[in-house]
Amino acid sequence: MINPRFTQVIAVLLLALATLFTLAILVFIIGFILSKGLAHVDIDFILSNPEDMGRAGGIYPTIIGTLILSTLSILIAAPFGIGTAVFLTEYTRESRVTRIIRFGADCLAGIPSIIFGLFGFIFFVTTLGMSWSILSGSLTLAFMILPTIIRTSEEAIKSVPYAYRDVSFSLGATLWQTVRKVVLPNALPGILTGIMLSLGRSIGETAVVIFTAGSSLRTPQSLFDSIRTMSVHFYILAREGLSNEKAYATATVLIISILAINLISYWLMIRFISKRSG
Amino acid sequence: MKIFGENSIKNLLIVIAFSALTALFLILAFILLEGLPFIFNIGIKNFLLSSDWQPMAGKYGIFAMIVGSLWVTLGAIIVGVPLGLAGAIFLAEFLPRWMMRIIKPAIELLAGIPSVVYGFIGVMVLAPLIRDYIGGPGLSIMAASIILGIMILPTILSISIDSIKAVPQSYREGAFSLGATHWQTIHMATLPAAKSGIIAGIILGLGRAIGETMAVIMVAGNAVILPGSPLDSVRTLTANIALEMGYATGMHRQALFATGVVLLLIIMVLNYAATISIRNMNRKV
Amino acid sequence: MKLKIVIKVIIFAIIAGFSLQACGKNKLSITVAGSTAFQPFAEKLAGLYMAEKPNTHITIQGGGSAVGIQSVLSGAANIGMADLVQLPPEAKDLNSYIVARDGIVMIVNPKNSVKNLEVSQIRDIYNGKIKNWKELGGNDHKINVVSREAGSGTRSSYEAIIQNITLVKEAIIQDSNGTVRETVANDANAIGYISHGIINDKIKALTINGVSCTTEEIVNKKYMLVRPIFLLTKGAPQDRVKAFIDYVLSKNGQDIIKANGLIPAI
Amino acid sequence: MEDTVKFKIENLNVYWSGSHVLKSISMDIGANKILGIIGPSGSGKTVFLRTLNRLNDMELQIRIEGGVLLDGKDIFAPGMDPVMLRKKIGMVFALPIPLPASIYNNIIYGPSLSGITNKNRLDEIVVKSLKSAFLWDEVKDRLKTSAMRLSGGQQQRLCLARTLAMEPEVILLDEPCSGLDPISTTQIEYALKELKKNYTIVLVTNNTKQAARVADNTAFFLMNELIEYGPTGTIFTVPGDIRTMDYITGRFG
Repeated sequence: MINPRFTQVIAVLLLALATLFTLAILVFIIGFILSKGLAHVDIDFILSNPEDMGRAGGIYPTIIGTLILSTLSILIAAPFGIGTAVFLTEYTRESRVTRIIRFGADCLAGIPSIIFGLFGFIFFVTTLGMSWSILSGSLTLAFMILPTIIRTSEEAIKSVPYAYRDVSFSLGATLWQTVRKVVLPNALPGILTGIMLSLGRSIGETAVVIFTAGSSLRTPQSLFDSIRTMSVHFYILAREGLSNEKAYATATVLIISILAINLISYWLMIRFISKRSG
Repeated sequence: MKIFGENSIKNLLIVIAFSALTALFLILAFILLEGLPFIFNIGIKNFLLSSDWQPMAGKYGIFAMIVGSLWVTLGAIIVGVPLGLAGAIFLAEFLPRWMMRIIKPAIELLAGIPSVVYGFIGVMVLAPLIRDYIGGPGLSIMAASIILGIMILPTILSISIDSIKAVPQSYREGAFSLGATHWQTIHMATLPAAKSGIIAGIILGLGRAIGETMAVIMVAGNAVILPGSPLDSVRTLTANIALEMGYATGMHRQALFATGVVLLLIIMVLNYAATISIRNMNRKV
Repeated sequence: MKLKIVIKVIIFAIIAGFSLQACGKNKLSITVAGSTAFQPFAEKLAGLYMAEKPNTHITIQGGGSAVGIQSVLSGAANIGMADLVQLPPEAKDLNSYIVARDGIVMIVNPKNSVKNLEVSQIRDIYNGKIKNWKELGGNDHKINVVSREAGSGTRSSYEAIIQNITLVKEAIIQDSNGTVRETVANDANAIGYISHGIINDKIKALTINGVSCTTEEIVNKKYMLVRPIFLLTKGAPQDRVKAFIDYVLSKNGQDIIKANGLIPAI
Repeated sequence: MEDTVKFKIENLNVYWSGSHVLKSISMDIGANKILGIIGPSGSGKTVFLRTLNRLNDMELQIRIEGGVLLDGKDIFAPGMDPVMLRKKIGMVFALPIPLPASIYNNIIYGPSLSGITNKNRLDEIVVKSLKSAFLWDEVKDRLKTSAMRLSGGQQQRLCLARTLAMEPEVILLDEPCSGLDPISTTQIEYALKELKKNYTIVLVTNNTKQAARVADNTAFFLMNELIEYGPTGTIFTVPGDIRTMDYITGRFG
């Protein structure tokens, strides 16, 4: 018989090794991109227009494109997502209807992004005649992030102590007043965490954006203009072999934004937890 | 007046609550309308079981791509599951809470990195390594599997951590009181109790792997063949859609939507499996 | 609560900004869509054209030659870009203008000792009949064939000129000129074909039947792997659309095309 | 009971997901009196209290039969708006539950829902209700600080003040002192005695002695039934039912 203590030591070592390896991958990916890109990122790169298809110049229009597209998709999806969550938790009881709605949201969450891309292309771009535009792109992305927002908002709303609702009702508040003045403000950090997650997903998405928002490298003039996001720009730079330097620099800006978003949502979550327990 | 306000808010919320279902319905309707007639036109057998894909010559067989998707996904599981599971056990059982609080979000950051960045690193770093040290063209099942395995790590990790944490402390105490070591406790008491949660996590990761597009296009090589070894290049269903969508018209475009239908079917089956195993978990605890 | 106000202000600002811009936008707008190969040149030309005529707004979309043809037919775009040797039947009724020509170059890794290929050899490589570089006078290594995705203008033109290609199934498929070039640059045993405009020193261009792909040889019609680049319109071009096409065909426009690596049409 | 009747409860039955949680309760609650409700936990006291302001309406699978008349009007009548009802009937819960906001905002929550926006008027309400709940002196300098930072006893008095701010007619208290120290309890009890001049008070308590100290009338609930109801003096000295006797002398409960 092998000594169980010995087995334990071996097992723990292996487990630790696997964890270290995972962390090493993360460090490597971020380090690799930053080490090659950071040197080429400066204010000029961020604020100037690209020249020669991105071989030279900056990435200003793609930053604007990314900002507008992801913000707009959140603005479209958030009211629907939060509204659905409010309905499911506050306005109805567990029933066949809520189960069907949750099932629908789960199915939607499982659909691969390329399918959203196909759908956005055939529905918004072609059938509705919206062409490749900010509007088509953000609507399609909104479809894509809707389930995430529903789920996280639901969790956040559920975690608001039930007693708050009792208090609010006993003080003569209507259901909607209670939701608006007590439930939502207290669920806000949790809801924001979900929104930040979705924002990260919109920013990182490529296939859907190419299919629905196009890849025009100009600063958009209206919601019906096509745009190019940073992810798409990075993809095109890297794929067309236009400029590896610019590709790394774009990826650097992209990763730093994602990092910032993650930090903000982590901070929100911590604040949320400490507020609830304290 | 006020009562009317409350009611109209409720009605508005009911309408909003059906947005997710409406979205799902719209997506299914448009993909199916565009794809299904094509499948029946050229015949299910010709479409699903032939691996002859030459859209210009009117040959639309996606068998090689179905196999490609499955291979790549299987590879991702082989890479991602042991790492993810080991990491989850270590983080949940052996690390103090405060360290976990730092490391877990760091690992979740992996999930936030855009897939094109993964793909790019696959092309720049991984594929040359495979070509030079193992062989083949580099852009291969192996490269795609490793990249996808890394991409699904965060999913597997966080769900596994949650389900390990959800195992009641009494299970562990039971094992400890019988004189088991920490490791024995884990593999005799904790893991079996967390099993269905972990499986659900793996299935969700699987769904992510099979649905991933950009990273796979970049590293899988996209050849339409039935692969003979992990070093061969393959094309997945998702890659097929994204590669040719820009050019496709008429039959060709319908064929790509039909590819989407097949992809959806595979995902639905996976989701169903995940739901069942999550339900099992809930029943047990 | 303050956050809510900030969010409201941002939303308002975005909407207001856009609607204002949209109102102020009584510009003449032209949408050009299609071939990714010509997209960079179109962007460049459009940029210069707009600098000259500030009241014209030109949007350039990629998507590929087929998209170009489709969107002109449907009216989504005013001008389509296509880089095909043979225009498909649905493009028959469109007005077409050859605005440039583009050479397609066979490329291999610089480490490869092969320098020239006959057309028949190229055909056999891509059909899978020739599998080893040894058969072509090179090292004893398997040939890694790299091609483009079905529907690509470069691939259609390439296959139309070489003729009778049924692509070998093991071929690696890349979805752009750039990635074909990167793949060949990284793989000592690969062969691929790319647009003449993006050759660099990480890969080696082969001569075909002894002729190298240079501007002179293309203009002299000695080099055979050449495809035309079309601008397409539905019906005869009018007003602003005509003005832009005229600009592209003018000496000025053609010089820009030439300066950026394509072969002018005339 | 000889005074004006505020609440008239007639044969009230409540069923909650299959179980019968209030069985045929009938009683009159007099205006400007303190009614103490005693009984072991799980005897239906809280459900009874929450029925009076229809807070149970929100619960799943609840069925209510019988009548509750407030000033002669059935509160379950179709035309009766539960929101308007709750504005008339304030409630303080077992644990102090300040909303996560400032003291000031906690107090004005109810009034502002009723549409009062005038700053001076709201200030007046805050001062008045905090004084009535005997909290004013302790918090007058920090009205803008979070209510979460008050001590437990202060929080519960804040909850009372918050209820008073709505100027209700009835105040329902659900074991308001269960989590409090004796000093805070005394303060609350003192406040209640002062408040009954203007309000009708229903006080559910686990602490029989508290009922004896403050209630005018006392009702004893056991196993979802109203066992005995009468003036406090009578109930605590000559109870009519052996079970009441056993409970108040501490044989069970």
